[in-house]
Amino acid sequence: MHDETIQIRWHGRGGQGAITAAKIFAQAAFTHGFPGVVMAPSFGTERRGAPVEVSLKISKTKINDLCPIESPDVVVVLDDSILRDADVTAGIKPGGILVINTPKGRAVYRGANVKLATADVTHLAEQAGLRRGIVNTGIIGALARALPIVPLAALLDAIGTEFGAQRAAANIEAARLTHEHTEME
Amino acid sequence: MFVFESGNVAAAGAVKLARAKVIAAYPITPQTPLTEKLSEYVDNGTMEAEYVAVESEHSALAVCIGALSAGSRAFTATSSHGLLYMAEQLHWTAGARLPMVMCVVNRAVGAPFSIWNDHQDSISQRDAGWIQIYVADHQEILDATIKAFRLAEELCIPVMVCYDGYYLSHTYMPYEVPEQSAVDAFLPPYSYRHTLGPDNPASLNTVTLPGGRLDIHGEFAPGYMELRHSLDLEMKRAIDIYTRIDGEFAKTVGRGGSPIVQTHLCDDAEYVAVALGSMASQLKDVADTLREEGLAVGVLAVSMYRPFPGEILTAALAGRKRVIVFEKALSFGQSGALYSDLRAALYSCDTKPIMSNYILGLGGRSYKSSDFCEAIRQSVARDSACGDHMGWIGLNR
Amino acid sequence: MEAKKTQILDLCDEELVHPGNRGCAGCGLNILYRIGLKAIGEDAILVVPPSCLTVVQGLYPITCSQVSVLNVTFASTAAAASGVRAALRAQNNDHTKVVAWAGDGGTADIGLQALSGAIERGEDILYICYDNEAYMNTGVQRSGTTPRGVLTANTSIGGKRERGKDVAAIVAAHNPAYVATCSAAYPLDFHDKIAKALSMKGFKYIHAHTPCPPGWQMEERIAVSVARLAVTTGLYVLYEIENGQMKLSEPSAKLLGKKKLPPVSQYMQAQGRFRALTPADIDSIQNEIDTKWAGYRRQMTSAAA
Amino acid sequence: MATDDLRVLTSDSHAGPGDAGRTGSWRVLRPVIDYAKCAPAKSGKPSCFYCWLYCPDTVVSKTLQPQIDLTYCKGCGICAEECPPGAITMVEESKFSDEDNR
Repeated sequence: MHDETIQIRWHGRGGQGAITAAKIFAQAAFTHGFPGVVMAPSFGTERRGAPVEVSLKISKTKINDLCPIESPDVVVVLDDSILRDADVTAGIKPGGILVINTPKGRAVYRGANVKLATADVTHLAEQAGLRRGIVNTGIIGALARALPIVPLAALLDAIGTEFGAQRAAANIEAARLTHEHTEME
Repeated sequence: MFVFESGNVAAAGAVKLARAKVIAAYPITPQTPLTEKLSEYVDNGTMEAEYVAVESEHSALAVCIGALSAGSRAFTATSSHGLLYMAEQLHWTAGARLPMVMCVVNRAVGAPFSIWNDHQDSISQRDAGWIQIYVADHQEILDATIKAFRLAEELCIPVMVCYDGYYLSHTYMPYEVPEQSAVDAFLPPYSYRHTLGPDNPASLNTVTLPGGRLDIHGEFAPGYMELRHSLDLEMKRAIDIYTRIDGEFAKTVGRGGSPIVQTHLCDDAEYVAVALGSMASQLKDVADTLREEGLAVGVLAVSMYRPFPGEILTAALAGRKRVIVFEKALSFGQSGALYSDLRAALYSCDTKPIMSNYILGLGGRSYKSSDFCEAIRQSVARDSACGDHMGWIGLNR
Repeated sequence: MEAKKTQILDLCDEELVHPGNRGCAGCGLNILYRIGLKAIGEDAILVVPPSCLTVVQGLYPITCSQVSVLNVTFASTAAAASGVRAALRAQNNDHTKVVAWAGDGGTADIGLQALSGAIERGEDILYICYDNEAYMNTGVQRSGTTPRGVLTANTSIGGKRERGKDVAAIVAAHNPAYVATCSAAYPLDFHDKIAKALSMKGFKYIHAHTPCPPGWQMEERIAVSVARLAVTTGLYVLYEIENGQMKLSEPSAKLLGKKKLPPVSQYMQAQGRFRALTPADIDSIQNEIDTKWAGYRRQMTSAAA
Repeated sequence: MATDDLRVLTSDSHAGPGDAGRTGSWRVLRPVIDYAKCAPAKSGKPSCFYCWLYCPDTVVSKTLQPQIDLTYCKGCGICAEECPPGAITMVEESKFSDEDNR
């Protein structure tokens, strides 16, 4: 039933990998106790650099409602510059979680009734050996910290599967590092 | 094996499993990821097929017409304007009795341009002589597309598998992919009675007289009208044949059940919501919610829209208090097409339900479950003396 | 090495077109179809859009054609032929020939998009356009290849105002394997060009000038001789293009040696459809022909030098 | 034929003569060959056969004395026009008696 569905809305920029990140999280959720998993990018065209949204719904039962998320439980922001362009917390449920990639810590967002989780994913991912600006795997670590519904190991496995032999290690490390360094409110 | 992929990839997977040999396609949103995926399968050798990158949808179906007539299983997919650009080819395919399977990724039709979902494209081609199947999720996309090849080839009638643009095409969800061996056991290699070639010299689709005519052996051959009559008769058999095919699919692949219409909480329902495609799936949640409020609501998904399963629908809906039809397409100046068809089917029953028709989602206009709840409550609350009615959901006025 | 030219006596005796079909008396297409099928043979699938050939083939359930024919919609000829080829390829059949056979309207106008696409893809098909210079099957309306000044049912007063399209040049601009022009007055040349085209892989195109007694407003019996005049006056040039090189075919190459070509007015005066042309119009057409041939002579001289 | 037997039928035409009927009836002028002038007939060797080559209607035989199948000949006269020795004349059909038409 839809009431028990966890709704996660992702905000990123075209080309940043929000879809891949959501997909990896969704796949791990599916294999770890959530038969109902539905993920969709915002309906319409995607343009490189322009803000994009991804809806991810996770449930213990089959999901029938495929409409885009309007009241998210969790909002994931891949890049704090999006805060200027989009009202990322629009419709967020009271007490909902806001996960942001930012070097500014909690100072990045001032709003009531939202639990904030921040990490400097950009920096941590670089530290893990990824090219600057690759944040989609790192942010998974932050989300896993803020919303511990899927074991971290499962997520790291899913990242490995997604990227294959050559690029897996740095991406897994980015998620692990971020998971460790995410600051929770 | 379960995979987590988009609806377009589910469709591509079905075509691969069905071992289509000729694929012709022209890009149009939101169909593109489907045919891109097929071109990838062909290029990387995981699928043994010819991929013809044509210069228009009209040509896409022309290539398939050529391929099917020359003895190879063919596939294309399109959306919206692409489907309408194919319009004459659609009729041609059906008239030629070619066992074509095509996915229609439903999208609104311009002008003005809209790349978003509604059902106007395929609904406007409901009279082209194709079987139309509307599916509600990725598993149904995959299963129906495989079954469609069997159906098309048994009946020599083309089949459109229609699924919602974005809601299904670009949405990811888990679905189970059958083993190739199971699909092979279910779907025999392609054969077509009229396959052209030096061994069977014939001229297909020649000008046909209004009346019949003697053939070269002095036997009476039918005219155009008999050929049309035959198409109509054969198409009506699709309901029974698809039900049988679904049973065989269940045996070999392990899934199936109700391929023509699907019901949810219908047994004791006083009010039944009817829809095509992914809306029907969403209505299950709506019915669950309204049941909690004490309203005896059920849902009926029309999976096979052409041929129209009038008898099955009449049996399912006669005697209900209300039937509420939700549609993403219009026959302008009339009502939703499904509504008119359903209303005509129910004309013959003694206890006719009162009917409501709600139009929503045109050009991708957003809707949510609460909109359906509200519409059903509104319909139920209407004085039955007022009779049938039509309304719009989400219209800004 | 030039292939040996087929003579009448060498032609296959077997007829692949039955008599008693619906072609008009004196139909130039019928000559081409009869001789063309001798070159194509029975191991072939023809693809035909609406045209006089649809009618010539016959009405269900009888056809004059003893080869397989797939009749398709007007705009889809080259695409449908591509589909037939794709199926044959999928079946590992590399012997059956795929031949699209369409009229000028079906090629130059409504079918041009599909034709262009098929050439660009390098489809292994032979496309034959029989050009009788108007929509004859629907009652003689102007087509893209109708020459300037021609009277048709929808250019019935002053004749067509615009020039005809040079479809062979449009096709040649795509760089296909083979392009040739032919005339119903030279069926053996047509036969040999088909045979040559079918020996090649890739896209081949043959454009055949085809007399139509009712459409050209002339007596049936002179159909071939009038078509021949189009060639002998230098108006319609027979050539082949391979690897980007154009080569005049024998009937036209013969004209290179002539100081002065026979007047084109002979050709025009034999037909009613040119009635609207003034002597000045004919002079200007004559000038164009003379300039064109002066060019050919220069090319040949410089090539020889 | 009952329509139930028409299942899976579309128009598949098969080859045979006379799709348009006995098209000889369209003829106003009849080709008559003077074998005294006709090259193969005269020489007794296969030659010429322009009439056979140019016939749009497959009604001329490629025989030493070319025969014209009057059942289907539409009488266009191209054979007469193209015959190099001028051996073929087009004669008005009304000149022939019913006897000749057998």
